Amino acid sequence: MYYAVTIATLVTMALALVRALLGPTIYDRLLAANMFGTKTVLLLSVVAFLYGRPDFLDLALVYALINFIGVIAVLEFIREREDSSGAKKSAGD
Amino acid sequence: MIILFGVFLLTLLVITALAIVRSESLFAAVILTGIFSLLMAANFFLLDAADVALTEAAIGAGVSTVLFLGALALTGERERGGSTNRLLALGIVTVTTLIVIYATFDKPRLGDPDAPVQQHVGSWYLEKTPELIDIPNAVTAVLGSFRGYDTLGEVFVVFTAGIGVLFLLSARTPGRPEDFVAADEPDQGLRHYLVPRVVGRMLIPFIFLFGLYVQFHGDYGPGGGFQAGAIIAASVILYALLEGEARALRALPMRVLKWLVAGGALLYGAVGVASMLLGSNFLDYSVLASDPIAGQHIGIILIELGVGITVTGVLLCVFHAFAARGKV
Amino acid sequence: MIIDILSWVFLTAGGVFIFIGGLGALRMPNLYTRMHAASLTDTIAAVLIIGGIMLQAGLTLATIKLAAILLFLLLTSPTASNALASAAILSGVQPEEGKVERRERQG
Amino acid sequence: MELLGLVYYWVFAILLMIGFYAVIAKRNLIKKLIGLSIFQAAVFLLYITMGKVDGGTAPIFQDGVSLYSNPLPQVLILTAIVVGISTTALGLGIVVRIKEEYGSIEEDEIQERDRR
Repeated sequence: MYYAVTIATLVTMALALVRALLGPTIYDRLLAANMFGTKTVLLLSVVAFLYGRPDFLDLALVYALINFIGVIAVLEFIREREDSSGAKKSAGD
Repeated sequence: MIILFGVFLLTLLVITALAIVRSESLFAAVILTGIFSLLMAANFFLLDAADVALTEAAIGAGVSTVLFLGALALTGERERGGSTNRLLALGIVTVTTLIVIYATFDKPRLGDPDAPVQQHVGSWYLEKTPELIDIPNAVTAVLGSFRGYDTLGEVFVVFTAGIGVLFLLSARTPGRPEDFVAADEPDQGLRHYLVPRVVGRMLIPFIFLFGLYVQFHGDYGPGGGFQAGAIIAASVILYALLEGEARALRALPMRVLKWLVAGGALLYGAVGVASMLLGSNFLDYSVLASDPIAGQHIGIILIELGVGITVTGVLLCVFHAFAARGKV
Repeated sequence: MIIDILSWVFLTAGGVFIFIGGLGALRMPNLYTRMHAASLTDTIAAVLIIGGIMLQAGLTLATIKLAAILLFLLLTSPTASNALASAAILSGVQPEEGKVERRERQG
Repeated sequence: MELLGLVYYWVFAILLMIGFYAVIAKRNLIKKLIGLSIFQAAVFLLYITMGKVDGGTAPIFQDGVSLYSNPLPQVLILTAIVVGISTTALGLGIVVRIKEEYGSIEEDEIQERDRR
């Protein structure tokens, strides 16, 4: 059963990756990256049990805690860019 | 079955890498680098390298993205495109790939216990760790004690890189008076985003606490100074992103950070000198307590602390150096 | 025994939801609908999968860690989505772009 | 199964060369640095792959487990990741200074300005 969940997660990771590659806006990529982070947390938790070493959940915990920082950093970057350019730029990349 | 998962993740890894190189927008490339790092960490985990995966997670999820974005903010986010000698480069790369792939057929198969790598010191470390050092995490034992010299060298490389960045980016910008004070306008960080600010502020103490857990639990589970340094640096960086540079610098001024950078490396070296003064070799912790094993434990905790302090200091110094440059 | 069955049910449902969410994030016509689909994997799939593993783990340290993971995931993922959506709106990505609008115009 | 194991080494080769291509063919300095970090990641992957032992588990001792993967490559790579990010930061610092001095981070424009 762990295998089934792992496979579902892996397939979803592939789908999210396709979305990240297609874009079209930078926000789509960011959404995909964020989704990818959640999927990795789930994958790592499931695989830790698959391996029978539940003490490795620390890894999933790191991602659950700090994956958020990447998104915040990108938003801060976008905000600064728009502050400096003054006008609203198109969101395409 | 697990090997199939690994191969699937590796395929995604190659696709991501191709997309990173092909992408014209550097901004998109940096976001894809985040995904690349996630995939890398998952792969490390599948290959039994929990400690390495933890390091990749701590560095790749936050710090590395933040640093690249900091540089992009200063240099511009679009690549002009085009390549020099594209066909020649492609030719060289293809030929070399084929040669390396040809060479892989002579490699021992994956996981072969009789491969040359496994015949060397690795098994000795695994055998002797319970006897000589007696901590469960063999990686920490090798890192801290058996190969303490190596790690000392690495810490000094990190230290030097931090100093280098400070040298490069603290220099005065041409055409600007020396006593120019940039941070006069109120810099409030993500002021418009109320929800992230509230949730982020709630998370910061937990990230910090988790960093300390990773630091001091490194003897027993995956973790250690390198990972903890990155996680703690990430928590302070999150604070800076949410509340603005100025407030983060008020909480942890540059002066303190520079002391941290030097202090950690110094602590590491001091442990080595102390063991020398107590009549043993440099970085041989057995003499630090009356019982050799207890001495090893003390030594490893101290040097991991030194590593953690230096890594935190360097990553934060670098982050602030890039951010301060952007405010000009 | 009952716990086993319950945990398998949770894990299967989680797997199904995660796949549906991924499919939605790929196939939906514009950013906001995609975000909607992606939030499915961030919340209910995470709850189901981690809940399923928790039932398997029993009362150990692992369960506490899993609970912490779940708590932080439920805190951070929706927050990130919220920030993302507001940033997208502020920079002028219009919600009504996409296939739905075209169909309405024709109808 | 034999071939599946080799896939790890093939991916190492391909990633290595993708990174190398970015370093030699791309003009943008930041892109070169990103290529360098892909190159680095490929090497990390090779080391960790070599340390894996069949049926082994991560080298953190646990009761009832007797076979562990090789800890040595993991130690080397663990430190290399942190060193890698610091050196990348140094590289980024140099790129930022180049941008300030030359007004560009495209290799050919910089060389153009140097020739003048």
